[in-house]
Amino acid sequence: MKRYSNRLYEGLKRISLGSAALLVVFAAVPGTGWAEVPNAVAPKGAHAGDDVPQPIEFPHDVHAKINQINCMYCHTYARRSKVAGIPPTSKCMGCHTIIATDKERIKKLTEYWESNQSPPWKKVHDVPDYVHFTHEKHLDRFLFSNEGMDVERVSEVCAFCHGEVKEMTVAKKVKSLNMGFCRRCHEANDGPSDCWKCHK
Amino acid sequence: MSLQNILTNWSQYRKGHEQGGFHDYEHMWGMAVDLNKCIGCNACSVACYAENNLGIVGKDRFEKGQGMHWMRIERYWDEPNLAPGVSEEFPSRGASFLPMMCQQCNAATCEPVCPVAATYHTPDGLNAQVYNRCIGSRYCSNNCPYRLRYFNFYSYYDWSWPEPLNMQLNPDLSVRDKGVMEKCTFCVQRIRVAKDTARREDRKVADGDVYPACVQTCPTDALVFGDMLDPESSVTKLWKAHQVELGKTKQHKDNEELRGYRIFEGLNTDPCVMYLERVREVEV
Amino acid sequence: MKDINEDIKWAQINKDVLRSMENPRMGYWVAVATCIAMVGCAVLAEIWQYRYGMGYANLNWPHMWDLYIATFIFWIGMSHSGTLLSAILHIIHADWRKPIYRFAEAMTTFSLMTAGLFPLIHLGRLWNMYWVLPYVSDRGIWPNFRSPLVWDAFAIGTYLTSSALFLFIGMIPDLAICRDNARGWRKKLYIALSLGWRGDDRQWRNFRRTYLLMACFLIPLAVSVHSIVSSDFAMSIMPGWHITTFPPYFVAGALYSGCAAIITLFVLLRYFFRFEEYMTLSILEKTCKLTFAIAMVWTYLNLIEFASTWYGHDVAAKEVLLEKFYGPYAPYFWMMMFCGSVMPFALAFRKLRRHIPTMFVVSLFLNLGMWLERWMIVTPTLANAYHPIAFDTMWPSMIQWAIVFGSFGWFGLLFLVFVKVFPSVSMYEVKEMVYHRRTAAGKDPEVVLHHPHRRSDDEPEPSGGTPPPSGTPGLEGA
Amino acid sequence: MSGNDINRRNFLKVMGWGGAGVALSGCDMPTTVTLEEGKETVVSYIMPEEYVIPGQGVYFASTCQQCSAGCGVHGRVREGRVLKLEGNTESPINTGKLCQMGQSGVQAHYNPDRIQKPMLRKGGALVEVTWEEAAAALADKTGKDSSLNGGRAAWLTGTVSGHQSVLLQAHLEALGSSRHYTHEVINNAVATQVNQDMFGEVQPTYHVTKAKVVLSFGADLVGTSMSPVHFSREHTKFRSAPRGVLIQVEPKMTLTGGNADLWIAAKPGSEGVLAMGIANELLAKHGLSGDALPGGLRDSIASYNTDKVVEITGVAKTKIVEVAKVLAERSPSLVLTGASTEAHEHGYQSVAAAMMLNVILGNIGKTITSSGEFPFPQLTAKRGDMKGLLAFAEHADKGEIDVAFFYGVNPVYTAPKFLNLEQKLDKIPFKVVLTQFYDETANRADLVLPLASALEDWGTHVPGYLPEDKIISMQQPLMEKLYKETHGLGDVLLSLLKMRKPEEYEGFADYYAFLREAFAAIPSDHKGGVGDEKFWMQALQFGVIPVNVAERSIKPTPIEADLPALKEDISYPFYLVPSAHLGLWDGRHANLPWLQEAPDQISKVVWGSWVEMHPKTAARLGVENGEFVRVESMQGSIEAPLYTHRGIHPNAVAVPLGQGHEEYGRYAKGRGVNPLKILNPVTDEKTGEPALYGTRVQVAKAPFDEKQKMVRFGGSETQVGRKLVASITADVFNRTEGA
Repeated sequence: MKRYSNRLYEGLKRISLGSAALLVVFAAVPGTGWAEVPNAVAPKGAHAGDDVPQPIEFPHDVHAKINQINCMYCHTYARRSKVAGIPPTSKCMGCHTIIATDKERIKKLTEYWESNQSPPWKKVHDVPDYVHFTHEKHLDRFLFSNEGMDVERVSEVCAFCHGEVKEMTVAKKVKSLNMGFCRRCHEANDGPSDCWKCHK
Repeated sequence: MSLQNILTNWSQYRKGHEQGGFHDYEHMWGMAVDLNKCIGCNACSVACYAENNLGIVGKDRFEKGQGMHWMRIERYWDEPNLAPGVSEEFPSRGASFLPMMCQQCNAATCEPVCPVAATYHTPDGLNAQVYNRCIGSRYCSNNCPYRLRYFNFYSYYDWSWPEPLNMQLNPDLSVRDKGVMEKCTFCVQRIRVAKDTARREDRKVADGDVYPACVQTCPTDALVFGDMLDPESSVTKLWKAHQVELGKTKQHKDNEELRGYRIFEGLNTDPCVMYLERVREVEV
Repeated sequence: MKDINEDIKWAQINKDVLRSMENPRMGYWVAVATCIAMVGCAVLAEIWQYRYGMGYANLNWPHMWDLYIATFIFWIGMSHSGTLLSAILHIIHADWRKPIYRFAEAMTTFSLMTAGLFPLIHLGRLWNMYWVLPYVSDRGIWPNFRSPLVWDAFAIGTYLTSSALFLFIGMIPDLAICRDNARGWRKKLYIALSLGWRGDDRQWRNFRRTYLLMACFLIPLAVSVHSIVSSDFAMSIMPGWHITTFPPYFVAGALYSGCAAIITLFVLLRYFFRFEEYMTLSILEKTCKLTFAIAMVWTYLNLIEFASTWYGHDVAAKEVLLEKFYGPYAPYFWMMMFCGSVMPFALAFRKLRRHIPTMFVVSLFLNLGMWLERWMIVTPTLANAYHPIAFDTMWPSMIQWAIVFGSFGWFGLLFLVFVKVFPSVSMYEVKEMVYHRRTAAGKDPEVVLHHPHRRSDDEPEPSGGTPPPSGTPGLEGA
Repeated sequence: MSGNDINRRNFLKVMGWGGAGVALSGCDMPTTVTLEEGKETVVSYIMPEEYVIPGQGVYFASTCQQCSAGCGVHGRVREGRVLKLEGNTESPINTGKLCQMGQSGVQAHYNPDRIQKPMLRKGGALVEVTWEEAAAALADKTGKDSSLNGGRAAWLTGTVSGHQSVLLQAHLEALGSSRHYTHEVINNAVATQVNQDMFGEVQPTYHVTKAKVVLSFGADLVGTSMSPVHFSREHTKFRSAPRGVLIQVEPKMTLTGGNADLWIAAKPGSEGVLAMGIANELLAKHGLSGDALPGGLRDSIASYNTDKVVEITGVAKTKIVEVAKVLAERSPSLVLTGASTEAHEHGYQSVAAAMMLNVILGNIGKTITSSGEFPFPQLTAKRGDMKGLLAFAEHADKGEIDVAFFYGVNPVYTAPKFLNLEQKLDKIPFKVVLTQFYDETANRADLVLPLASALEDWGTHVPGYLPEDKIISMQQPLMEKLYKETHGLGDVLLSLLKMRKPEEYEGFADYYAFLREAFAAIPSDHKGGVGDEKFWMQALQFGVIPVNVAERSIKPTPIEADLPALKEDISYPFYLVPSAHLGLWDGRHANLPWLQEAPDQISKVVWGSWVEMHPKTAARLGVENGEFVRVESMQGSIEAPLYTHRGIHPNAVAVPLGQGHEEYGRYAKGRGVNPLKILNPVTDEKTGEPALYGTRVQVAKAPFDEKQKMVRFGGSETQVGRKLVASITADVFNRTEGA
């Protein structure tokens, strides 16, 4: 019902949208990955993250790029929960009791496995504690419920926020993941704008 | 909160008053509190502490009036409607207990006064408080006739949860630092989970899918919670049965003996919590 | 009775005023040190509060606001006097204002600078204070334009800018005089500030026009500022706050406290800077009369408020009123009524009006009364609002007192710096006044000009009813 | 000691995804924005369980151990941490609900003052030792090769039930001792004795919901009764239309009293007389039959004419008449008793008189039925009382005890001063205290064994009060142990048993193994036709095991009540009411900050002790709210701030239990006073149970003590005319909602 359309609101909306759009144009840094996910506008912006040394230098490139393993094969909770989860060691060992057991990194992993400890991974991508972010819903929107999108191409969706992890060994933060980043994407993709959707 | 939110909420508020009721809401979470059942045992209050990471302030600060009881049980000795009772030697009809949580007013007085719009109305009909937007002007609390907003006068995190008590903290909502206003949220973190689950299962949130911590633990079922837009929910039925409606400053009932009322209704805050009058047998 | 000695030489005026800016005596430094010490107390208190939380101010549930907001209104109120004297009286051609409006205007600016600190001090998260301002960010969030606190931010910001500008603009001709008599850093300062004032016709014409325009702009602004401040309360639904008459009540209170403060400072300046020639008893008397009139308006509005609460049958509001009358805060309430409504009758008596020590003491009481008024607006309502479970009596802690105390130091410090850096009596306007008085008395205005080297083509041409552009001659006079 | 690793369930290490991040929020202090990459560690699963999804809570069933009511709980577990407890909907005790004490179970678990290592007394001081050393000391003192004369070993415990109780009995048996003393301050020992004598069973089932009137002589049903949550559930049904009437007679308003339709303050100790008076009214005026009563009893009832009763009890005649009338008119009813009636010198008779009303009113078989024959008597609750402590103290004093084990009790705190327990404890050469917290008793122990919390331990429980549906309640660990060097009660008992009878118990690796075996041994007719494994899994899943009970009926044998006149004492004019506190209970929860900060339901006091007194009495003594008073008995005195309200008899002075700890952690220590300390050595004549409410005291103004001052919640005691709690009459309620 548009009977109560608010002129002031419309006007202000136009102005704010206009300025936001301008901002987006300015903020866009050419050269960052433009994933061509259907029905989606990839978020723009880049961030120069620190190199985070991990207990085991996990090669994402070998797994995701060379061996073409689906991201969700290991980060299996992403589709079911708010967190994507670090794969359990048992999952690693599923392959690595046979594959590449002579590699230094695998030996280290086996050591952890045998001593019944999990490697002390360091967190790379984090949002503040007052932010409620759920992987499940984002994957649903851009992947599972997204017409014309192939589940095999999940890494392109992941790349929205995590960058081209395929090209990295250990993950590095390449998107700012701050409120502006989130909100620009929400605006472009008709995400919710209600504060309590993301803040807790 | 964006400008859009401010303006849409404002127009919705106006709309609600012109048309009687709210049309664009996804849900309208509401409650009914049966004072006939409530025994004043305080379980709800402690459950709230457990669920919502409420800080323990300690004796001195409690004395100063800086306690953080989002859900509080008030106890009064008088019962104006039955008998004055003041001159009596004993309170022969017992005490009057009143659980007070945020009334989630539809025309919340706290919302328009916040300078940074940290408190606003959600499409769920909830009166939201965005902690990380709050700058601590405390105007909202001043303007709440129910006094249901609590301010973090200190960094409770520094001493309220000595290790390992901090391991009990609920990661589904933040631990508020000093300078932030907070209040009952109807356990929005639980509502969020219920909505996610319902969505995953491709259905609507059903009555009974979600309870705030106080409702879930209430030993006497005095608290009823649900979606007031769902005609089948128990809370809607209760409101209907007691002929209490949203968007009114005075209820007009066919049967004046029905127990439902809202506290400070006349102030036009339009609260989403209905109380049912306490009952006493006066023939003994 | 004369406002001013019309035989006073223009050169003498310059001399007297410029003298007041020189060679601070021991007493001055003691005053400065005292003020700094007071500010120091406040800073320490604020650091503590910032670091450990607002709880140390004894704020609580339900007393979320207390002295900070009360003192904020007090200072905002004080700022209205300058506008009253310089703008309103300017427009209505009450030229007795001329010797005293400068410091009143300075008072406006400085009390605003003090007042503006309080909403910030009282914030729980001071470091995010800029969120009340609308600015474009990619987070796409805006302040809540419905909130009176946001209006406050705009109103105070505008008022502070305008009144500072007004003060500055009005000072330009005098700054030129200072420039011509200064050496060292002062010279550089005045050169910069006097904006190349030469005192020629065009400059005077533009100056007058600007000044009048700003005066016209300031009057509604001042009224609106305090109306907006009053809406912090009037827009709420709390009993004792939600009152329709609050805007005029606040404006009257503001003018009242401003006038009282003018009397205080008048006496101090007159005494310490030996400005007896300019700040005459006659002017004091006029100020006192004005104050008395405003006091009566204020009293009337007070009574109206009580009556409307009493007969309005708003039970909660009535209870708050009774609580003010009889409750724990009653001594302060009655003290406010005494200071605000009974004390001003001292101003009704000519004898007392002309007795400077009495006026000094009375003005202090009036100020106290007005400060108490603000406290009695904020606190009793919070103590006895709707919900009885939250009834509570709260007394501010040392942290709050220290910050309130320190704010007086801060104001004093600003004022002390001002009187030594800028002329606290408007030289050119006093000259104008002398000129008019002489003309009116039928004396020759030329005599007081006393400038032997004046070139005839520079001579201002007084014509018709317009006052002569003055100022230029004074440059040479000192 | 065997390790009690979490069996069959591979918990994620404490902390993990989303778990570590409970740092400051809503809280971007300019200096504390902590979003740097690579600072926080995340722990991944080694072997995930299917049902565990990081970021989502999983619920496990267990049993609440905060009091002996045995409510079923669901623990919400996320990332390996238990975050919150909810009621277990499967449990007939609490049907999904919990009280505040139950909610605080997590604080007992995460309490910062838990003992993390065993402590052994060496050279006069307790020092931390390893379990090996502790076990060696135990074996040395209690093992089969030790010099211990087994018959001189004793256990002093709180209420115990289930398989822990079985193991405990086994341990005593292995020692050759029969010294199991049970001790609870909040008990109903006198009432159970009357039940036994009158109905032939200790605890019949009460059907509050079936009653139209409940006349309660001090039974704090919804507060500090045997099963607070259960009776709160019943209360709800009882109060739904058609609405039952609750009449409460007691000296000090309890939570139940606060909800009564009629609250009557009888002179403390005169409740029995009031019951007789009501009986007299019923028989004489309402024509009820007293045929079931023995003739002597009928005669003595007849001697209590209403005027006499008014004189003795101080209750207005109209009220006695009204109560009798409503009881006669609305049947069935239910008459119950609580501590304020039981714990007097002649408590037994008072209770007997009250229960006799049930016979007159024909409630037996209607609202009071037999609880049936519980098929596993060895699992039923061993109820504690004060008598047990008295016996223990006496035997210790006589030097009959060489080794004493303490579990679930804190006798040094709960023993009245007259008992002189500290000295008597010193006569026991070796005292072993099994506890989670360093309390007053641990302070005097020779060996302190740190227990795992209730949320880390295995167990089975049979609630002390069983409703119609009988159950055994399961307790299982909800998370990995916080401290490696703590052990569950069952494991400790097994270790002790292995020291005495290794041949029998060596086969059990731990208590879990014992429980599995015990479950396998349950006769199959109790297993609902499922196999052992499934039965076990069901028990874990639902948290309760339904038990079939053989039915029984009650044939009451009324007891003659011989009620002596109340003695007046001029120098000690007041009765001390050491009222139980729903929250701190008998003091065991004083170390839980949530419960300290939760206002008392009636007085609304937090974080301390207070004295309750009628305003009239206070005015007579010249003391005001908030001022300090000294409450003095023959045994000593305590000082606490005063709270006056009308919900107390003018002859009574109430001091709540729970505070006054000298040890017990940061939240409890040095806070308030313990009224148990000043009790007089008065006991119930028939049962020998100490009469907690029988102490006479005098009261005087005392100097103000800033540290112990009273802090209360709320600025007003009245609604000042606002419509906050509106009330209507039951009449209207039944009319509008009775359909």
